[in-house]
Amino acid sequence: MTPSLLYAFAGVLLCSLGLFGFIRLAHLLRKLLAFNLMGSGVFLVMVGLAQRDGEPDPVPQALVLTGIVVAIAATALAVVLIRRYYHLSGQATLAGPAATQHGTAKPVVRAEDRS
Amino acid sequence: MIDWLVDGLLVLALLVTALAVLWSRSLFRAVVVFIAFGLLMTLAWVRLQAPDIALAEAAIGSGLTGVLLLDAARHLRDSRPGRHQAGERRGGQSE
Amino acid sequence: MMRLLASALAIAVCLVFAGALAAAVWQIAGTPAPVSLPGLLADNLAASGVEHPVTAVLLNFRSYDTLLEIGVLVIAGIAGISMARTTSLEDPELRTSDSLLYALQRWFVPLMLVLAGYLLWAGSDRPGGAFQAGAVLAASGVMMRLGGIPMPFLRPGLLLRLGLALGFTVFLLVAVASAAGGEAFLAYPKAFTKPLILAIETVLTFSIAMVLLALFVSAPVNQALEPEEGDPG
Amino acid sequence: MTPWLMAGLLFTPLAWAVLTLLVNFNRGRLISWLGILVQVVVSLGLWAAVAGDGGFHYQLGGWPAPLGIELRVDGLAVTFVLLTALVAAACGWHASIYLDPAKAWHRYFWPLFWFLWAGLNGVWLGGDLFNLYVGLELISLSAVGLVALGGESAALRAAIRYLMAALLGSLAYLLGVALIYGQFGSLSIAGVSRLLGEAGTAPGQTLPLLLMLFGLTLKTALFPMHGWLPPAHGIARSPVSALLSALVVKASFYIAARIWLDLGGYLGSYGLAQLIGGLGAIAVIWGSWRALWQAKLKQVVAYSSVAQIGYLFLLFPLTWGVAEPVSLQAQQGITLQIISHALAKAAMFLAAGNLIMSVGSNRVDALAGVSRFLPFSLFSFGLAGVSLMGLPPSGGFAAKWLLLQSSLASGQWWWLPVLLAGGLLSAAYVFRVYRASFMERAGTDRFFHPSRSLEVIPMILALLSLGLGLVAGPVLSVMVLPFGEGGGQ
Repeated sequence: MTPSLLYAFAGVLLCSLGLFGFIRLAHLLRKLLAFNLMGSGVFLVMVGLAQRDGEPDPVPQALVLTGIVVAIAATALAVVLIRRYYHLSGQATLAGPAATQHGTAKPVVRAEDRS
Repeated sequence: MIDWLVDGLLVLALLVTALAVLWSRSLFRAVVVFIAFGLLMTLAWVRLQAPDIALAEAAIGSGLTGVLLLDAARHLRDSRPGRHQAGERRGGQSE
Repeated sequence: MMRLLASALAIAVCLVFAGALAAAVWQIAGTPAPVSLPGLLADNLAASGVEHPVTAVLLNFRSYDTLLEIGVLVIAGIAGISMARTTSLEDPELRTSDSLLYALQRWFVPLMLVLAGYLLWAGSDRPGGAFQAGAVLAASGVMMRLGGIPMPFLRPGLLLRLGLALGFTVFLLVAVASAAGGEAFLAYPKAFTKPLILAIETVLTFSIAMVLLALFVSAPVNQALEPEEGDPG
Repeated sequence: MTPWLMAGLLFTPLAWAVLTLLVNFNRGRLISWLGILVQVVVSLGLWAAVAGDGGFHYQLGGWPAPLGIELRVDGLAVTFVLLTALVAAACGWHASIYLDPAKAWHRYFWPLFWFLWAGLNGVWLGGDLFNLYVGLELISLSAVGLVALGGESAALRAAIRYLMAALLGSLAYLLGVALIYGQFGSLSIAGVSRLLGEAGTAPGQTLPLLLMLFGLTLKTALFPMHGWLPPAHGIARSPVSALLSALVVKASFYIAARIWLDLGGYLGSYGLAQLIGGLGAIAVIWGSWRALWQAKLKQVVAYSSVAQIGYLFLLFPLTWGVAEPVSLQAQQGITLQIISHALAKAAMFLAAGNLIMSVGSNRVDALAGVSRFLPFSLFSFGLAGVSLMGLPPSGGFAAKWLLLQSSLASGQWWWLPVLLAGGLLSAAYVFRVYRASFMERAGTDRFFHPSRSLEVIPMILALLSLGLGLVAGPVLSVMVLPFGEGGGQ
């Protein structure tokens, strides 16, 4: 047991905490927080496990750097989508029924479709 | 020995803040605690001899994600979407 | 009742997951890895053009990962601005009267710009690099934006798109140019490795900051009905 | 020569993404046509190279694995590169006519399209576990961006749901990769496989494989994790739906299959293989059943995707612990199923888009009378349906025939009823659409007519899917192209 391994186990716990939050929390921003916790857990496992003998390993460190950038890209995109969805539908969860404006019986040619 | 104590406390703090992020009543507070979690992660990366990740975590993980989410949390609480309904629907329905 | 049951189920799943994962980590930790990548890395570090191993991995040994990763970032930026309805930059709502923020901005922004520059420069031989520098640059941009400084280049127009694309383009050009020189893809010519990596890092810093800032700016939604376009053509 | 082929496959899509980002939709369309041409030529060139000299490993940056990233260019990869070139070219062509250039946000279609293509090519050639993760993220995020394009409420809802599923899947996969790296110190699939085969290495853990497969099957929408797929594929613009169903879900499946074939023999088990196969079988039945009851046309097609994807997972039981020829037969069956589904489903979504555009409604019962008016698109829809049902001489038939044979040869007779029932149910939902379109209803004579080329593209794809069964031999011979001398392994 080395301190690095301790962080790997912390990562394990963070992963499962985050997983629980991700599947049980309804609010989309909270889901996003849980996703980020889970991500941190995965990163800790990645680096902690690879450095279990106490020597720093630059490869997983570089991978985690890449992972962090990917995670913020995904988070930022999700925030944009969620805020816009909330603005249009008034919902911050996916639990409720879909927005009711759809299913209008009037057959209109969509503005998107060219003539 | 003292090293183990530091690491143990840090790990404990990480887990406690993670729990607080998930179970805090107010969304705004959850985000604030999440930023604190990011700062603790920075320390963890320093302890793991990964200064590059520590810098990135401080700047990206905690800083930018934090600001982005804080801003979002504020707006999702404040804005009343009912006002915006009129005129929002454009161009019929989706396929 | 149902909710309680679902929660109990979720807790059970997560506990099993944590247990299995911890057991796997414990078992894996018991045996040494058959391949020692850090050793291999140390042997080849001299040929990588930079002294800092993490930068060497990111921008030389595994540069294709980094290229795709910037792609991911640009995609997020594109998807973000594709639905941006940017508030008019003179919107009084944007201008904060917070004196604390004002002071922060006045003292912090120059400091952060210096920090970003330092991080970028440090990347080749010690911790730091394009990502960290880019993030700090973006953070100072966010602060300026919160302070109500109009940044017209953040409108979804050609300038913003150029900014998004710049770092990526240069990286791509270097990748292709390296192949034209007869080497393999993303293999930098030996004599230019260090300046090339530095050049890539500089434009990447700028691009990363731009994408993050664009996403921050395009997150708010206002009442404008159509996406605003700076230039129709 | 090889470097330029690699450049063409990996870098030109990225370059085109940047170029199209800078211009508006109309110019992006011109640039994209050129890019599509380049891609098709390069893909054919790669085929010629591999057919001539055999497959090879390509070291990016000149660094061999495990230090650098190594690409694996073999027959299977070439098959998928060619399939992508064909389907993406068709969808890109269709989109260039179908999408309205007057909508400002449609300009972002092209960069996202090209990023998607870059990610797909990266995944087909990828041989590095972490690089595949980044490739998958590239694909997922651009797919989500394409679904959300335009930003309507329902599209956003579907996009968010899709994004959440994709993110969870990626993290599960990444966790598996982290454990693999921890155990072996290498990220190269071939390298790990070699280490597992060597005597004296500690036996591998099953959990990393489980985690990676969970993440990838979630991204492939295997039952019961398919909930995100129908809304996303149903609501996107039709060319986007076609891309998503034909190619995007195949990317994560492809990685899962690669990992299973290389590492599954060491890390997998009979139970796991049967479990995944069983879930696939349920997906076939459940997806078809749900497709039968959907009110909206594109939802029918989307649920049909859930069902057709289910067949793919029969790969797992049919290749685990069976004789080499049986396993190869199953692999060929699955490959053929992927190709025929990609062609048929792209044709179906594009045809469905034309039908919806024509009647101005997305409901199945609104199709009444369209058979008189738009027989061409309806015919394409039906031809694609024939392939989904698995009637001869379609590609679907050839695929199911191979799967049937390998089921029998491996003694796993219990997959036969699944193959049969899936075919019957797909016949039912295709005929339901047909029945609706042949009904006559008063007052529905005002149809909008889409342009001729919009109708031609799905027809070509449907015909290809139908004729695939006749040329199954040559198509499958690409897949088993041997590795070149000194080319690695």
